[in-house]
Amino acid sequence: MSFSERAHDLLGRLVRASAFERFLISTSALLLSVFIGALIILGAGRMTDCASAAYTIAVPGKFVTTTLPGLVPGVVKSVLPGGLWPSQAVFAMGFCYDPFAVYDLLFLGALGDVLNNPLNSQFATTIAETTILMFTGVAVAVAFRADIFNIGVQGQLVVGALTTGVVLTYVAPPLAGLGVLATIVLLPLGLLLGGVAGGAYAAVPGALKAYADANEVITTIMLNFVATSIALFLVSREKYFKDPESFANQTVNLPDVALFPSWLFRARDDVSLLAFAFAVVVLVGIWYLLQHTPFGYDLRTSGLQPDAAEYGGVDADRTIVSSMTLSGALAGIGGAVYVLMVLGNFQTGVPDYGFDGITVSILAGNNPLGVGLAAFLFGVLKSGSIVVQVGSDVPPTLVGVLRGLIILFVAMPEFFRMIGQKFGSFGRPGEPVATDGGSGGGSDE
Amino acid sequence: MSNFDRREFIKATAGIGAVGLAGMAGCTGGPSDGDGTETTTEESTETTEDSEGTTTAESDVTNVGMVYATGGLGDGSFNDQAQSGIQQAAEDFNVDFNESQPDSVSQFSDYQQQYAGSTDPNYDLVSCIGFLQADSLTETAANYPEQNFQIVDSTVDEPNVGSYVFREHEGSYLVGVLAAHLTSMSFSAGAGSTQSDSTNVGFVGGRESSLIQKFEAGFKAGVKATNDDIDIQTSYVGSFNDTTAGQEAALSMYNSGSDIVFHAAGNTGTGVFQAAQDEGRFAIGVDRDQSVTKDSYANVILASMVKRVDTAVYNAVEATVNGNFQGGETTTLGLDDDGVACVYGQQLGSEIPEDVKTAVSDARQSIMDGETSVPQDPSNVN
Amino acid sequence: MTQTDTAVRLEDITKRFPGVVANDNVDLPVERGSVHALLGENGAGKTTLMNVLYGLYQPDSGRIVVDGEERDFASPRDAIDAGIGMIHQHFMLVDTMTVAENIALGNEPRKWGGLAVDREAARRDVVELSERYGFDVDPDKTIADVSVGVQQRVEILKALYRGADVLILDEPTAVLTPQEVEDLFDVLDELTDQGKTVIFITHKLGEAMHAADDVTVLRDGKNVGTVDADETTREELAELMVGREVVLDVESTPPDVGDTVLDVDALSVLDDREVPAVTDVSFVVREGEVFGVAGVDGNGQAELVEAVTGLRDPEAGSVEFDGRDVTDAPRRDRIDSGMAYIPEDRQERGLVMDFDLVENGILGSQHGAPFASGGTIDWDASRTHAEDIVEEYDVRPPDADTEAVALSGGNQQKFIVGREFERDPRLVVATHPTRGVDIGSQEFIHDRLLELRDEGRGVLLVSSKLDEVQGLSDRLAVMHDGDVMAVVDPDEIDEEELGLLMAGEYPEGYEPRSERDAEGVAQ
Amino acid sequence: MSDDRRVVGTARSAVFSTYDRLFVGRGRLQQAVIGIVLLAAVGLVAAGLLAPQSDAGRLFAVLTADSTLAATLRLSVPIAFAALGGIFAEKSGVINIGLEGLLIISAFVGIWATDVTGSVWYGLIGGVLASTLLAGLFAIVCIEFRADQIIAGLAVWLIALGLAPFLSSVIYGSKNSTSVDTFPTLPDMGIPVLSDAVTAPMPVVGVAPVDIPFFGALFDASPPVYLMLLAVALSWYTLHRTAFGRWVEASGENPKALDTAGVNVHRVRYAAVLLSGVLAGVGGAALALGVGQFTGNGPTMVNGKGFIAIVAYLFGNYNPVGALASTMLFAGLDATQLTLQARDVFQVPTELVRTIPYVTVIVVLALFGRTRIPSAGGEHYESGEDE
Repeated sequence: MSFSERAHDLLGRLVRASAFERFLISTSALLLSVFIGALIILGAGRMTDCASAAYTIAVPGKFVTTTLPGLVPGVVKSVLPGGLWPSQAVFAMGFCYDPFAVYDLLFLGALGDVLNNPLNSQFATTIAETTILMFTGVAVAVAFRADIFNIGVQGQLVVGALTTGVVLTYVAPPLAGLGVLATIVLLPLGLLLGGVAGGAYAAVPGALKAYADANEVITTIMLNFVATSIALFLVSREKYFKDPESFANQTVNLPDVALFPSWLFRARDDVSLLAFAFAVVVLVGIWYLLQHTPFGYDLRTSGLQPDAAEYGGVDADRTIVSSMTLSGALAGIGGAVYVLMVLGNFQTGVPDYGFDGITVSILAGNNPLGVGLAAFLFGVLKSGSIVVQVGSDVPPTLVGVLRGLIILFVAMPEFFRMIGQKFGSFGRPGEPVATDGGSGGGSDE
Repeated sequence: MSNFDRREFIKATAGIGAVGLAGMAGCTGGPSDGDGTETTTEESTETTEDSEGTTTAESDVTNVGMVYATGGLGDGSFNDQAQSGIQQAAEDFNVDFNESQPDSVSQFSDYQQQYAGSTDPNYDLVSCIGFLQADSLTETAANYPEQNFQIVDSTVDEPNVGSYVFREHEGSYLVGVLAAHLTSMSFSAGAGSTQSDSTNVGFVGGRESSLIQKFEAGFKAGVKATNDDIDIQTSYVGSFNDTTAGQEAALSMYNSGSDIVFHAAGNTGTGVFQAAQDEGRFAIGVDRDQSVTKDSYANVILASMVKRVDTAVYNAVEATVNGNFQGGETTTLGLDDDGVACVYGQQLGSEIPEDVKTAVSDARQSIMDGETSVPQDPSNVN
Repeated sequence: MTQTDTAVRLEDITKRFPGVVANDNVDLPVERGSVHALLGENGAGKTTLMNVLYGLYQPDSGRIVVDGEERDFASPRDAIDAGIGMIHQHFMLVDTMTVAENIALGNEPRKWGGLAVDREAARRDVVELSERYGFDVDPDKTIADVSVGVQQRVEILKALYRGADVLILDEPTAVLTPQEVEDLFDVLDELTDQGKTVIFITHKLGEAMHAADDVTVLRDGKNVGTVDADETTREELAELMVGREVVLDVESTPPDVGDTVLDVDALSVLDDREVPAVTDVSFVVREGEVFGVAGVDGNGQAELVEAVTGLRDPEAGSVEFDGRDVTDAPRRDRIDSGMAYIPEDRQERGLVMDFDLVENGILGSQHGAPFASGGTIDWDASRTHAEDIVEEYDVRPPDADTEAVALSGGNQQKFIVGREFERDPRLVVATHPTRGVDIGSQEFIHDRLLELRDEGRGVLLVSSKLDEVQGLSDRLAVMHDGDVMAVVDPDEIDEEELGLLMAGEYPEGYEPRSERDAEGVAQ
Repeated sequence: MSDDRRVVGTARSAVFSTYDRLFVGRGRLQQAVIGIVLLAAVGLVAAGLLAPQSDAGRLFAVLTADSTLAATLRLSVPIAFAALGGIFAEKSGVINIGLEGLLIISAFVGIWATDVTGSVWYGLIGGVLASTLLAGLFAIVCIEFRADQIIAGLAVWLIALGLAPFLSSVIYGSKNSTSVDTFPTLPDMGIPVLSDAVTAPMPVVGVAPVDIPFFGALFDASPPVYLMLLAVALSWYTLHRTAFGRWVEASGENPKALDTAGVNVHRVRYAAVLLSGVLAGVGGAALALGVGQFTGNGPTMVNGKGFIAIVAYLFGNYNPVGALASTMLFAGLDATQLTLQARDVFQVPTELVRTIPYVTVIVVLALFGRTRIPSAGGEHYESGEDE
């Protein structure tokens, strides 16, 4: 066996390893989306007007027209004598937006000057976004693994955040004088409140699915609208929980002792390494739960093959309700973190962390550990979009387009396999990334 | 920086069908320094510095960062009004500005810090539009004591923040008076008309909040002060952005007898105008003279409760340019300094009977004289 | 014999799938107006060959000659145009549509310039066709509401409606009662009388000999011989099929019966459509015996087993396991108290296809000792367990990290059998334990079942293979239409009597079950 | 005499069959709910007639106002079109959860094309083209590249949710577009004869069609409303009476049956998904052209209507007429909610009133939600070769 054959074989085997394959697909999807995003930026750059081009495509390019003759004038002359060498572009088109500059702002801008100052505020924003997306991402992933499509993570996050924000308003002030001790009591309490509320709110569609056959996609979408309305109702009226001092629909600010300590970062950056570390621990914990406990086994089995789960003594209905509850609890904890790390109170107009969580989970192949990476990517995108808006004229909604494209490509692994097969014969004709985290069926004959 | 003219481009490219690359080849947009010229080729290594180059070159330019409210530009009212303020300032002074439109409340502090922390260019003023920014600004301003901020519609008690608030209820009172008079008579102008037998007006709010309730309270008070028998219908559609809901809410009011609907709902108000046109009734705009900004509805817009956010922005920028920006102060703009006003519609204004206009200006005088006190909370209107 | 007497001729057909040669240079001449049986074991390549003839697959090499003309079928449409029709094993019918709509599907008569289906014309054509061939079908019934036998006729009508001269039937008798099978063969005769040609795929020797004029035997993708049905013998065909002489009977010693393990009393069960599938069935299974249940598929056996194993709530009656009433107990309770279950559908129920064998090895045991303790699964113990099963039950490839989906059907089944037998069960419920399994594995599984019986475990065996249930069982219940017709001694009853019982009729000398004690004929 | 008896007999059997449909074969909880709803309806009518000033009476007045029907019809347009599109796609076996995205993209392009061409009709066509293109992309991804339909549908939604505001920002400088013309209503369209006919008093009764109580709204609507009614009828006809409709059904229930019958399943599915793009495109463009502006902030102006459409056709059991009925139920709740608020009928907080349609969906789904999706829905189908 030659070296190249052996290498090919190794590569083929690696590709067959499904986690690695998922990673490859996710990476390819990301790159392809970035490429198409660049085309969109260029296209948009032709649809708008500007004084001078930010980016120019020229044929032949500058390397041929200017750089090369400068470097090796003799060679150029000997190849094409008599001024036939193109000294200027035959075709050139200018664009108002430069995709490279945009991506530079988007991806590197999100990190800020991280090498010199890892605690810079833009990187802090990235970490904060990542932290919350880790919770919503893993919330979606847990449900997905049980073959439940929890689109209601957004609503569960809102309910969790609302509960934490409101209840702590009453519990925290009396304890404010206790300093660190108060934090030790209040932080876990806040997270618990968020988890319980989010879990309870998710248990409703779970129970409806288990016992009334109601499609969870629809019920959770509806409950998202309901959660937003209820939150608005409760915090827009002073007789309930509105902060009477503010025009905004929000609860009163919580005392600092109830919030995540900022530690290394500055308080104004609204980020906490403690919260980030907590999110990492939760991801690992959920991974352990899924892979190493009977509950996780039941959940994965009923996600992959409900009939087999039933055969294996799993109570299908109860598993649906408990996985939904767990999923909602994670979302609710994410909401609590949003309140306790970012806002410091509850305010209406919660960003779409829940929907981003769906994207994160799908990109991560519904793997809790992969959620960490995917959440970081989306944290970068969300934080970077702010840099893009401030630093360029390209509308930051571009990030929304990228998000959609990434999901689209992740959904079609067959496309990458077909490309892969053009360059090599490895890869098994696999199944698409499925909502249940991938399922297959072998045929017997 | 802002030498774009997208609207012109749209008109110029009428008929070009495809979006994106397919249409690119045929586009006449793109950089105005030409396609395929030698100079472009030479510059091709340059990146974004091109567009921002001017800022570093001229040192006396004043840089302003605009952080708009979540409704975004294009609402034809609040944010656009703020934008026209900065645009006017840019015309009058050597001012360069950059704009951002946050999607959610939690992004405010990110944008504020982006501008405050920026060194290239170094922003002389960060203008924060909308009361929702107050909380994050309180924190940001304390962390960037060297940076000057402006907040519109709220008060932030920091030495480097200039606060600008309005007495919206007073202006709303005036349009209430106007509406009450017109619904009580048979009046017809432009595309709309009122019936004297129905004395009924409406108010469409955006999202429920104390600020919007100031509009509602003032409007109701103005109506009731004029004629206690008039019915007032009130609807909040829950969004500053839901034009369809605005349209349906207003249609439902018109259909149950309302002659005039006043909106304080940002972009949602577009739907109110559309409804007025559909039903041949009237509407009253908000924040800007909407018979200008939404000129296709000029034939139903009686007046607008103008809130001079542009003045607030302009003044703050002017003060910054002149080096006398006063932080830590709250400027309240009311009727007296035309901070809020009832501005008659471009098309319909001339047709409004003089006695009605007199009643409105009397009411204005009475408020300014302190004879009339306008409530700020709708529940205080009897 | 002139060329035109051959309706269809397949020449040198080769069809490969990744890793498998499904058809290897197969020749198949079919005489016009004859019934030609294509005989072979599962996986011999019969269905693939017919799919090639029907244009569903394109052969890698070889020629298809229809009516003396070489044809190239890119799709079923081409085959249909050449007068070939196929009736698949799983009916290609749309349950929600009517008989007439199904028959006309893809060839709908149009009216109003093609803007509408001429439903009257379609209906008329169907009535006319079914009268011509003596079929009794109601064109307006929805497919979901008609019996399997009628559905098969609809399939045949569908092919005829498309002008088929050559009809291919894939395992047409698998879902039919013996009486329906007879009716089907009459239909085939009627068809050939009217000049049609029939090819039917089967793995049943008897049917091939009984119904066909010629029999072609496939083995491992090769044509191993075409014989005249009248001149061959069962033994010759069996040897062709399997490649060696086969002992068709299972040796079993008399049972040594102990206490009652399972007591099913007056059990009634509804199916998925909430229609009674099992009505008032009672029987007991005792230690040390194999209690068999025979019957044509779909006569309530599946629902009965699901009710016994706790996968389906019974409508009435009770199930007692090991002296305990478990009628309403959850499935997990039964697993924990020693009821092993080899399910009918191994790929849906028996295994999680995306799990490896380590994970599959603890399916059903994941909640308690020895594999789960303290809320954590002991993956080391699970791995040892899976490796033991793999070794003991000869699962190939012998690698516990293989995903179930990558195993062949036989190896999947062996793994399930191993897992369930290693539970140390009080009772084994086995449904079609050898379906789709190669002959070697079949013998292995049969031996293991009997071993368990001899160790004093109870066995409830459900199978539609008559030789299997008859050979293994110590007592045999025959089910028809949700009812146990009789409990018989399998050694005393002959195949014809069994067939009648399965068809719902009592042969002479047998009386309705109610007059015979369920346990009465045990020994 | 015998005629009378026949009438009585017919009436009686109608009553019994209605009773059977409502109550027979349902659980006790469902029966109770249906009973309560019926009683409430009767009580409402009684209150409306006997005590018009009570809250219930005023609610009755709101429900029977022709503005309520008019609003219901208008609000139904985008949902009903998307639902019709969803029916075709899902019946063919491709679950199109991306309807929301199709509405968004067509809403934006509808406005843009109107702005560029100056005609709402070209705008409508532009919106339809955009939506069909996006649906085509979805079809390729699902059918050619075997993508998981749910995830691909989600991607369609997210792409449109990003792309439409992006394009609006590029073209109009903000996520909200400029204002353009809107569709006129039938009486204002100046169609010869027809426009006059609906406003002129009818001969015998002496009332103009537009002035008929409640139903007058039917004659005073804008073209999309009539298009919607037409599309529902045509969709029903296509699904149940044409060969294509039969193929769509077979493709979703048993694609193999269709394949073996010689019809190309992929082609049927492509056609069905593209059709869903066309229909949703009309809905999205009509939505935006109803107000003359595209609003791109947050969830955009479409704001979940695509998802409600899915609920609507599931309720309607994949029947276009049923889908229209459930669409009008939701739209009606929405319309009533706005009117109740404006007229201050019940003192329920507005935020909570707004949740009524959503809660209704959940309750109805919980009680009656067992819809049977096509057997092959969501499954990829590959003919012959690749199996």
